[in-house]
Amino acid sequence: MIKFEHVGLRYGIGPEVLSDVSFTLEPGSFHFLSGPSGAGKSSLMSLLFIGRMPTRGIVSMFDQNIAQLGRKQLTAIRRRIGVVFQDFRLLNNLSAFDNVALPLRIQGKPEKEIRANVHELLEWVGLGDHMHSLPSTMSGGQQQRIAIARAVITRPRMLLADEPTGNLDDEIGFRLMNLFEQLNRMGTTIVIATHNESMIERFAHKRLILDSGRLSIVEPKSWVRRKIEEVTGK
Amino acid sequence: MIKFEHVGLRYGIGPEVLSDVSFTLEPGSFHFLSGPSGAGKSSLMSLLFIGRMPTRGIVSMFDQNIAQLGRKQLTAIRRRIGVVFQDFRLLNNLSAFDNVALPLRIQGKPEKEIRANVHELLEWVGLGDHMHSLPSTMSGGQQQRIAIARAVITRPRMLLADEPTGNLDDEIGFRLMNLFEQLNRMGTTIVIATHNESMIERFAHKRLILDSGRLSIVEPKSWVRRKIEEVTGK
Amino acid sequence: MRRLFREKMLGSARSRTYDIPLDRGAGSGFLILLVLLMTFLAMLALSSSFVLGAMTSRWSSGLENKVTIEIPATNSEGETRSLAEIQAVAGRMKSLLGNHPAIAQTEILKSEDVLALVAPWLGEDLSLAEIPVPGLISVELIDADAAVIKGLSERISAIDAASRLDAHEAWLGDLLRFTRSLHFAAFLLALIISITTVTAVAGAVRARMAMHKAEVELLHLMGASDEYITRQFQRHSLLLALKGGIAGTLAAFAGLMIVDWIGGEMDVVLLPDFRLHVLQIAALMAMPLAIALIATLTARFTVMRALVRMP
Amino acid sequence: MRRLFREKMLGSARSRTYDIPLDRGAGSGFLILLVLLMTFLAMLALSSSFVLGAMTSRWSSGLENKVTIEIPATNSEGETRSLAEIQAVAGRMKSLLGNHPAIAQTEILKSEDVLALVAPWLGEDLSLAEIPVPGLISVELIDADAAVIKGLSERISAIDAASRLDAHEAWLGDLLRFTRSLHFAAFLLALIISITTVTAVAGAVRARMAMHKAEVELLHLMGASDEYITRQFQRHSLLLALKGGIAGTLAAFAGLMIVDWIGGEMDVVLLPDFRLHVLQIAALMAMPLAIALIATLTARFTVMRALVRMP
Ligand SMILES: Nc1ncnc2c1ncn2[C@@H]1O[C@H](COP(=O)(O)OP(=O)(O)OP(=O)(O)O)[C@@H](O)[C@H]1O
Ligand SMILES: Nc1ncnc2c1ncn2[C@@H]1O[C@H](COP(=O)(O)OP(=O)(O)OP(=O)(O)O)[C@@H](O)[C@H]1O
Ligand SMILES: [Mg+2]
Ligand SMILES: [Mg+2]
Repeated sequence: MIKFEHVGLRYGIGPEVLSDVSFTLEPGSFHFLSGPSGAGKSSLMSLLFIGRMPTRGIVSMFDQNIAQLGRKQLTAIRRRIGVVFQDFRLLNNLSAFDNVALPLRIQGKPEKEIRANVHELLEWVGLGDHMHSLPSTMSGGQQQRIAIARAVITRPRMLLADEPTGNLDDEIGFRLMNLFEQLNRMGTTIVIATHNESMIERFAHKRLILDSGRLSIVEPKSWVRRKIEEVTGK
Repeated sequence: MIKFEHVGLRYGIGPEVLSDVSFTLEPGSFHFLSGPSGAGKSSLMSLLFIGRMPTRGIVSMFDQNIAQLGRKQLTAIRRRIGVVFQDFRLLNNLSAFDNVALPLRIQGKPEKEIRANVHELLEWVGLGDHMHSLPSTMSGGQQQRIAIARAVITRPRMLLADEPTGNLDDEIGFRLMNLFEQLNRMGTTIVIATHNESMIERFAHKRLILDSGRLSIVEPKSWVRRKIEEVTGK
Repeated sequence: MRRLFREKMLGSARSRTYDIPLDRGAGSGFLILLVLLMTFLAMLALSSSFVLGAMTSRWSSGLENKVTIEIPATNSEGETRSLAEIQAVAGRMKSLLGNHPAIAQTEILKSEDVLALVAPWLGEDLSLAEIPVPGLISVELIDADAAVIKGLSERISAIDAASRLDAHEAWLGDLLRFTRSLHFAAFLLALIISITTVTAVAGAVRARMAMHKAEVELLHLMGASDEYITRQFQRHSLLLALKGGIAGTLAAFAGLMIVDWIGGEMDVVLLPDFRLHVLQIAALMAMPLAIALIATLTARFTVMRALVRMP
Repeated sequence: MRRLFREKMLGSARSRTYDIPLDRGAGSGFLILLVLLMTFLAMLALSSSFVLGAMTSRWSSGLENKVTIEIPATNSEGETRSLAEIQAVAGRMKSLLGNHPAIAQTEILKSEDVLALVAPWLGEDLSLAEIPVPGLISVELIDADAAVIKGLSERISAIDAASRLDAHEAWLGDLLRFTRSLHFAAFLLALIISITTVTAVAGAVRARMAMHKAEVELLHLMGASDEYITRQFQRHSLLLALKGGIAGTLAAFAGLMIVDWIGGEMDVVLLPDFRLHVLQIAALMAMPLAIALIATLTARFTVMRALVRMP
């Protein structure tokens, strides 16, 4: 469904941040994306949510080469993608409710449906009491949960989350991971960029590993075995 | 050195975010601050770096009741404190170098000294190649490292770090924790708010635990024992 | 109260037409203030220009197109003419010139009027018998250019060889140039202020839109269409500009009223000329609308330009 | 190049005087533009007011304080006086009035001048013999108020019972009121534009400082003193305002040159009056400095007000 072929990305005249990246994400798959800080995870994410165009190579989304699509079609594709940004990107002058409701409003959903759905989701992520607070009056973890709620409210066909649990304690972190798994079981393709090794260990999914702009794919089993070998080898 | 006596904090007319918090931080001590998201960790931090005044109770910093100090004296105290904010708070129109140099410039240090120190520190946190980049062109983890460098560049007498490794992989995370330990050994009092359990486990320090605005202090040993009991009890 | 009003105005689904309450952000107050001030200035300048225009045209119309035909008391052969003879020549001249295309109106001055005119210099106790009073015909031209004056002179000589056409004196020309340059200056000032207004408002809207670049990008990434995004910002700018524009218009009218009142108190001639044309009032009222339009279009193009850079 | 210049200007330790390069942020361009435009407008309005003032005062000084003393050709007993007699009376009158405190200057008009004055009405071929020409003395007063005129009239009657003082006609008074109200209107417009300029610049600076609230707080938390923080923002605003102000001044001078040139081309009387006083030029030059001062103070107080709210 999502296919990268020899994709490269550079910012301005800088060096290639991603080089020769090729992979395929099957519909309904679940991948972790990891790698050291500055490896290019967020950059790869920005290609996936069509925030940038690659400087070389071919990116196909939902079986269409995005370079050949018009603005209208790209907009339609973006609506099927939910994104949790690393820096949240909440609208500071909108309440938690309005932030989460925004994607639905953009898609022109009826207000009644919006109200019910947003309420339910905010309750679920533990922000029922903060429905009408502004992001600036909320804690880091609360803001992150709003960002997650906003990304999943539309039940997207693909969910991209960049470090979605960096500001959350393990309990609520796992709870949200369970939400992602649930969405995944209902057919959503999921890519989560994270440094949280315990998270990656707990949920055995395929792993995309970026290092110095190069991508390798590691199956969960083989990776666990490697860990075991690592530990026993010492 | 730092003493909180029955401290309470509320925002505007909201409920008390911190209530009846009392504790003492000895000079050269090292504490983790943990608790669920929204428990009040960042709020407690803001009292520690005198970003707010408590709504009740007494806060003493470096053996002085801050409520009785003038603006000049508060400024002098703030210069002895380094802070890593949860949301970084980098100046977007300053380069990495200038961001880190800012506290030294505010304190009127000679430019030569600034240059040498900032260069060294940025190299050490792995940003030698990004000295003159703007924060907006850097990855989440790189920004976080700038924030950390800025907090420690003045060799503060107290270091407050709010979720300082949320966007960093374990390797660089542990490296920075070692930096903090080193500072601590040289006499800096350190408080680190974090959700990262593996970090807390690895570095056995006292733990301040916030829950629903109430603080409890847990010794590292007894906490480890509790963990063991928890595991064995199941 | 305000919220209620808004909900009523926009229906309960307020968010359907206006998602991002940009107006809650900082800086919108300043934009309104700026539009207010600039509208105020532009309207004041424009109405000053109108008033000055009316004043100068009143002055010049009283002077500019008037010439005098003089029928001397002695004819071309040097013989003294009687009063009756002079009046006869005057009557003939009036009737012959009556349908000349360049002439709007002619009027034969009575001898008493002529004496009154010269009284300041010759004293008031002159009698008609004492001096040979020439015949004077006051002529109002439609457009007093040199060619017309020349043609008319010839025509007059043909009717009566001794008669002469008197265009006005140098100081009158001076006065006319003065009023004309005044009118020109007022117009120029109004023009410059209007241009400044447009530039300032457009600049402010652009600066404001630049502040919202991140929001534009976010909406774009969420799958909002370009039209959807621009509409929001456009609408926002329109509302701000209308608020400022209407307030500025009210302030300008209040200002003009005060000037009018002060003028009346100070016994200056502003008052009698302070009646604007319907057309001029329409031009004044069009000003805030034009400003609102410019604000809207600037918002649209600024946001559009930001959007087309995004894939 | 620019960086080099700055480093030279501020020394190598540029950062010691100016840490936060606020000028790299968005919106400073707009602030400069706004200051430019407003300076331009205010200077234009002010110099228009000066020019109009000069023009009107030239006009009124040429008319306002002039009266005429008429010495009729017949004396108070009704006897006709000879030319020599009239001139004798005139000479006496001039010498007796010469040191009157209200009189600036007196001048006896020659008979030929008097005839030239009445020529438009009576024709040019009058001879001195034909009419009894009265004596006329043109008097320039220092300040022509009603009391002075009355006193002067009495004094003249005492010297020669038949002589009369002639103040000017109604239309002259009209013209004077016109020029005066013009001057007043120009001054008022300049005042309003200046106030608008100040408000707009102060508003823009405040809006800009509001954008930097987070930076102010950060510096405060890092232990920067209030003076240190305000100095940065103050300096920043000062530089922006100076840039805009100087550019606006240059633009205004260029604009005035163009108007001057157009005026010359169009043969209007703007040119001869387009010489400003040294004092007026000083006032114009003070304008951008005043604007810069206001921008600086606004920045200072806005930042200070934000700071005192922080513990
Ligand atoms: N400026 C503010 N105004 C009003 N309420 C606030 C403000 N800042 C924080 N709060 C509230 O205070 C509570 C504690 O917030 P705080 O940021 O201290 O939590 P935290 O422990 O740091 O959480 P996290 O781990 O998610 O960062 C939250 O419920 C939050 O909504
Ligand atoms: N807008 C940009 N302009 C220029 N360079 C950029 C930009 N964004 C990122 N980079 C550079 O690209 C590299 C990869 O950044 P990216 O944000 O993708 O890393 P990351 O893997 O997400 O790191 P982290 O785990 O720290 O978030 C970094 O070296 C960064 O400096
Ligand atoms: Mg990243
Ligand atoms: Mg926090």
